[in-house]
Amino acid sequence: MVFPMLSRIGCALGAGLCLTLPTHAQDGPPVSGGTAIFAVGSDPATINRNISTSTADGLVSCVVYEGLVEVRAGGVIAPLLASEWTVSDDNLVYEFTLRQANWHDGQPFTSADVKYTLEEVSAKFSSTFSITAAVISSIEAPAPDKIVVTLDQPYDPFLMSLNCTQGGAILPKHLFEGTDPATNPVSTQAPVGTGAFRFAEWRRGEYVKFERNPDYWDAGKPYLDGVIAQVLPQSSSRTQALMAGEIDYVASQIMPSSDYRMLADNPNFALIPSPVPSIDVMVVNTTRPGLDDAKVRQALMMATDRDYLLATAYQGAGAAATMPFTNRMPWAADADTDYTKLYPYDPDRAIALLDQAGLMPDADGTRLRVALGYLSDDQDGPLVATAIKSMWSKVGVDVTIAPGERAAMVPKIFVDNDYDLALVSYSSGGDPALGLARMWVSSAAGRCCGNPTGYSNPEVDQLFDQAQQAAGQQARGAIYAKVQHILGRDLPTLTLHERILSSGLTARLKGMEHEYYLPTFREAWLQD
Amino acid sequence: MQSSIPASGPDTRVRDRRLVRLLSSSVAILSFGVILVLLGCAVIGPIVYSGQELALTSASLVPPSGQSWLGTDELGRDVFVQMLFGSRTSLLVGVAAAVSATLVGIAIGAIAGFGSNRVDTVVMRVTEIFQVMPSFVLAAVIVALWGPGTMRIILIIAILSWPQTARLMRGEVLRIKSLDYVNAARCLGMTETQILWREVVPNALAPVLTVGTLIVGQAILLEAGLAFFGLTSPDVASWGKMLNSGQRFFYQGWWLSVFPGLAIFVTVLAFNLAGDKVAEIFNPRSED
Amino acid sequence: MSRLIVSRLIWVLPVVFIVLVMNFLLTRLVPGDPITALIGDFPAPPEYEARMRAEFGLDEPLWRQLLLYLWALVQGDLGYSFFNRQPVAQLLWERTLNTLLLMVPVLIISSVLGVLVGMYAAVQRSRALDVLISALSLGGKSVPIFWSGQVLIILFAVNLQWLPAQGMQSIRGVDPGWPQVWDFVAHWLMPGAIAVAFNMAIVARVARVAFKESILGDYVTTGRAAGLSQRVVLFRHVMPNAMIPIITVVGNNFSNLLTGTIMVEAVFGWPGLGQVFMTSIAQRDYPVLQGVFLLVTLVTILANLITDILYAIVDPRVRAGYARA
Amino acid sequence: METAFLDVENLGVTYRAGDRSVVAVGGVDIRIGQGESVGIVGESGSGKSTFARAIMDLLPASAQPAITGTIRLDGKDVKIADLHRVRGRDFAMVFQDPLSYLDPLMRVGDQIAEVVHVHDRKAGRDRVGELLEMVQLQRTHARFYPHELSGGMRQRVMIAMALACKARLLIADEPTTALDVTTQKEILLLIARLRRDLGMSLLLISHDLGVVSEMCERVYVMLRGKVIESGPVRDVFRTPRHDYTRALIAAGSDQAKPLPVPVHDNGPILTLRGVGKTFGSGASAFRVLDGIDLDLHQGETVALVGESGSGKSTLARVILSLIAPDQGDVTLNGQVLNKLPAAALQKARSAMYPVFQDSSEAFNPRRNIRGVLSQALDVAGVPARDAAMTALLEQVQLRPGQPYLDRFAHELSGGQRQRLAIARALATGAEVIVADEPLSGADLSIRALVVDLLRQLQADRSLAYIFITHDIWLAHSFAHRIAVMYKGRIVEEGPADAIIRHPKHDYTRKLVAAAPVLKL
Repeated sequence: MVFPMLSRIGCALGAGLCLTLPTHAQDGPPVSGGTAIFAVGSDPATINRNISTSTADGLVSCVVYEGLVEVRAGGVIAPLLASEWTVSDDNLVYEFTLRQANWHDGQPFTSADVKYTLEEVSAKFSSTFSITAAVISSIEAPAPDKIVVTLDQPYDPFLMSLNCTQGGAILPKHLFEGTDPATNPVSTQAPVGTGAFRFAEWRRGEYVKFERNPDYWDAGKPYLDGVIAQVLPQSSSRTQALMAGEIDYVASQIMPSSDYRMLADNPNFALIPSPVPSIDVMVVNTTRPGLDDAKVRQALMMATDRDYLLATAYQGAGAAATMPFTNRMPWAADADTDYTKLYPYDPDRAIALLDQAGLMPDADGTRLRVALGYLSDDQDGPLVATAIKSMWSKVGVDVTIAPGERAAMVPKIFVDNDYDLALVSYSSGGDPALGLARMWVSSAAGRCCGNPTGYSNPEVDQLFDQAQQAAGQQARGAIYAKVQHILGRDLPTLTLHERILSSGLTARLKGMEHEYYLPTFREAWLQD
Repeated sequence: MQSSIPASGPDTRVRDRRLVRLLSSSVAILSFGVILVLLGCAVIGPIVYSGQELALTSASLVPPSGQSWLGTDELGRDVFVQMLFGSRTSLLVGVAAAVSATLVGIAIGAIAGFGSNRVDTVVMRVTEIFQVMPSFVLAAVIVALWGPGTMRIILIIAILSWPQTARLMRGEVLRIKSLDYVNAARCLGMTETQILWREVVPNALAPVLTVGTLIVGQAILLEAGLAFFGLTSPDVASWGKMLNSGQRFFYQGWWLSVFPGLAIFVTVLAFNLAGDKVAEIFNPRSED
Repeated sequence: MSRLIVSRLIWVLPVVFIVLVMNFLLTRLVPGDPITALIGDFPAPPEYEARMRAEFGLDEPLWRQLLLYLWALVQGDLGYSFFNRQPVAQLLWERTLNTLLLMVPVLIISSVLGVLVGMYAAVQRSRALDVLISALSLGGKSVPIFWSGQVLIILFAVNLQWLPAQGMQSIRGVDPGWPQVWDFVAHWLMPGAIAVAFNMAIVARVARVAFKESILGDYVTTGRAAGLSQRVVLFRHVMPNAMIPIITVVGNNFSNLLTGTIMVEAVFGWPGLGQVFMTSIAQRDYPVLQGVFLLVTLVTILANLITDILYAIVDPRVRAGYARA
Repeated sequence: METAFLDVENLGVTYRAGDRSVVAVGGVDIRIGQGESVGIVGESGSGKSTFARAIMDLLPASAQPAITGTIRLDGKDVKIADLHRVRGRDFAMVFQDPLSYLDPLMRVGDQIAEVVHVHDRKAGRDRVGELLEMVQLQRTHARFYPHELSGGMRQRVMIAMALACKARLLIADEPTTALDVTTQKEILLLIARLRRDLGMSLLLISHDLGVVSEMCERVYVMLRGKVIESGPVRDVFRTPRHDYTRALIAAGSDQAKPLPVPVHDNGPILTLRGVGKTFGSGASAFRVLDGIDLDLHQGETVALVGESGSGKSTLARVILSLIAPDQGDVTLNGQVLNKLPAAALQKARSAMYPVFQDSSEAFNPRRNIRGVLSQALDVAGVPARDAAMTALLEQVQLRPGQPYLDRFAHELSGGQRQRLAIARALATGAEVIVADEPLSGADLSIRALVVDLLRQLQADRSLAYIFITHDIWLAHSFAHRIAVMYKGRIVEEGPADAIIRHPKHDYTRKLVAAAPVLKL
């Protein structure tokens, strides 16, 4: 392969091709000192994950705040503000022992903070935690270092929802009590948490600075003197800043996927795949004539070359989808539902299915005219849509590409269901109950970002309910397999691509491998 | 010693002389030539390569070669074919926006300049309001409002560009309407409407048309700018859109953004130069 | 002069009012909802949505929202950003300052340089120079800024690593004093150069023509006939008379003070008003958008007013015209 | 022969235009003695201004002039390349149009001071005041801008600037052409007085033989870049040797015999009664026309004379119904024009047609002559055939007419254009022609031609003319009757000869006295 002028830039700095991940064996012990800079896509609105799920807010929030637990790479749940916990046999009562820690303003952290936060803020303001809050019956604080949570029904993802990412970050009661958390200056101007870094300075539109918390409960950490979030709204500029050595870290949520390959090829940079499973889905408005027929949807699936999409539009990152859910939760898979066998790329069979469905070509050779929407901030959207337009033109389906801005498109798809087809992505938080079920259950219809397809199947609804309440991965997996079997035939949604987002970072920034969805920099350090 | 110098040799006719001057300027020939070639590509290219704009060749991001002259893009489409289809949109946007802005500007400027003082004041205040509105800001909001689409972008650019034409037109009409030949026409019994459109407006057109060619360039750049912010329809190929999506692959495929960038540069330059030349030649001061 | 200012100021209020109302309606007509943007990716309880809507006054009928907005504005209150939870005035003030830091040097340099270059081209009457200047100034106008900007970044920041790629200061921090100034200059250099090239192109073109025509003025002949030196004629007679059309384009550049850099700010990550504007559109942050519009309108009107005043200062005939009117 | 102050021998100026070169001045010898006053007369294009600018080294560089010849100053040779050193020191110049020749952006006092400073670095601010007084302005005028001064005052400022140079030779290039006769008189007197007081030499360039005969001792007559005749003024003008000089003198001297006032069988074709017009309103209201009564009969010429600002041109516009009068009536062929509805007016006024002062603005630049004439013929209802148009062109001495049809008005010379304007008026079948200063910019020879043409057409077609002019000698020779306008009123009206020979009104008397005439 001939490397053109511009891609050689990286290679000039080191060897040619190199591995994606830095190998840990070469790293020495962590070194203290230095400041790491990471990118955010826009100015944060609030530094409080519990009242906002926007990406920019999230990227800075979990640097300051901590949940009772943390989720480490691979979905392992580890103690954080809670040093240990016990679960009752009926999976209803959780008893946590809290660590000795202080707020950044010097006040001690106690169980009162936990009770206040979960009841008064997370349950009421967090769009993610509020799902969990619905199954909580009571929260008790019997001692300053003890907290007891009782659930109405077993809820497997409960522990996971207690981390910062899910809106379970613990806030200082003494600063929030009696105020509106949304407008409290602690949220909007100067956060006070327990995390490894404390807030230092915020220049709107430029950066938010955090400095090392000298009083951190985990003695010896953090290694860095500080971290800074720099506002870089253009996606291309983030990579440029990274390559120019101005920033050290671009989180997976805002790292342009088109630049993965380039970073992978350069030994001065590294990529860390995000642990959060995420799928790219084409949602279908099944109330539209033509699209209301499962045969047509199956035909569209067979007219779509998902491997080609992977190689081109997705730049080879991730994997082609093989089932309605994500391939990365094998315990929930159905052996019988494999898209490579059910719906291989085969335009001829697609045409045959369209014939069967009664969609005959008109004078132009067109059988069906549809509009395909996507969110204009989705980097891959135009590529995927354009490629699909090309592919489908071979089976007589004429596609009009109709992107829209997030603010306009989201209500159009999810609230008004005013669309034909749309490209969206769902991320699951590691459990189908967290983030995937909403795509198909009837109860999630009519609001963002639930079920926009008009597909309503009582059997599916019932199975998802059962799966959420069942105990143990094996029992739940069996129920999810049943659901996937149905969804794989009905195809209210066409799952196209298994997305593996990656964070990009300079090779000298170490200790980021264990970070979950939102960065904390707890264990990060800079190699000389 | 005076009078009857009959002579009607071709070199004495002002019109012909202007044409000769235009044709004797290498810059003018070059810029008009480029414009003609581009228009030719925009018209003929998509016919020759009909249906191939959607064709996905097997390999993506192939550098320019004998096979595909300008390489292939991230989806494996031929960049050259895309450029041909893109030229249609970009030139259509540029030319159509300029034409409509110029027409609106001419009409409004003519009415303001020829009408009574009161009409003039009202029309010019309205124009001022449009001029006070920040153009790119307004364009972005309107695209967000209506969604992208070639027709809409043409409309937006036209809405934003007409005031400059209108102001220029008004000035010219004000100047011309005080010339005696207008009174001469009035004494021939022509109505005011006839005088405006037959006697005044045609003579006010030269500078306005020059600005028109500049609007073509502005429009192409504005379209590219909207594309840069993802505010244009991806359904239709345009140079701006190619440039924008090509930016993402600056490192892997320089040809994706360099060729559309060059195309925009050359086109805008050609229109600007052509406008300059026409202005220079029709400016009475440039004739000694 | 005061008559001129008064006669112009009389128009400011109605124009601003119409622009405000148009902008208000325009922003509200845009489909989409700030609440959706605010809530993020996960389904939120409907009560929460309703609460937010009420908090922002979005549950009121449109005409009442407009009246409330105008009433607040009369009291000097620009409103409160939905998204940043910050007074709009404060938010815009900080960003406007950043944009001014970028643009004021740009406009000054481009105006002075443009006039000098245009003058040089006109006075020298050198064909090669003329062609070169025309080419450069046309070139400055013919390249999409976002493209040339990227090329510069890749060349000078990524490849050569001479200049910083993004932002307006090194956020790792530099020593106060001169190092800080140099740091700013280094950050300013690329976006500044691009903006200078763009603005200068227009000034140089107009200046060239203006000087060419002014040099042909009869008053130049008078000056020469009376034995004035070339230099005196050039600077005391040719230059002032050439300034009149130049004032127009420089004024026009200044009226784009705040919006002329949206593209540059985006490419170079300059934390200015253009960025606020683009994010506010995406977030449907109506109060901020309205604030930006108001600010931009006022700046445009102010620039136009200053242009008119400058005309009157330079040209006594214009002054006389206003005195009579 | 004593050493002349300035002795120019065989001066030639050649312009280069592309590959061609044009000889503007071809070998001119001119001598000016110390304190002598010399005139150069000739028509536009004769090279007289080029000559003056050549010795000042003021020719536009863009025309790439090549100057040859010898110039001696006080008997010493001055190299052509060194002429710019002489300029402003030994020679000073005053130009025709003082408005455009003064910097519009600078107070006149500062402009004078600038020149003073160049020539005398020690001179104080007071010198500007002195100079202003010398040219009969007030010291306070220093604070004025050019546009705030009248034409005569501006010309005084120009003279003051010339005086500031302390030059020994004042070159005046048509210094009074743009001024009214009374102002012209004052300026000429001023120049004469200053010359006498300061002992300056004068080189006066003019197309007006009357002016030269009053101001100069010797005269040079130039034609097509050459001096064809020279000598003491009296000799040259009394006994011209060259045909061209004779023609100039014939056109410029007052030899007109009074025209008989025609006898009218019918009533007047055009009547004005109590016509008034006010521009503006309130405090700034300005009464332009006040109680104008005027009759015009078939076959008759009425000349309107008066200074600029007297309301002549406004009256012409009112007559043509281009502007409506506030009071009074304009009656044409029995129809009261200002009371007709628009549609009827269009028809009624076709019996009348204008010929304008500036013929370069009188034609739509996009119409060729065929278009111009066919438009006019349409009004008369005559089919627009080439033959009819050619005949019209030949009637106005544009012959052969055919080749003109495809050309454009701006390709013609001024005189040709003015004749085309007359042809257009004829084409409309107009009985009344309103001519507003149709000859003011024209050279004497062209004036003669057009005047003859108008006379002949009047004889052939019984046309009636309203003829507006500031030149009372022209009015005298051309019109049957003269109406003198002053401040919006007709102050005196009657047979042409009676008005000129025996003016009754003070203003008329002043006008006649001020008008330069070639006295032989």
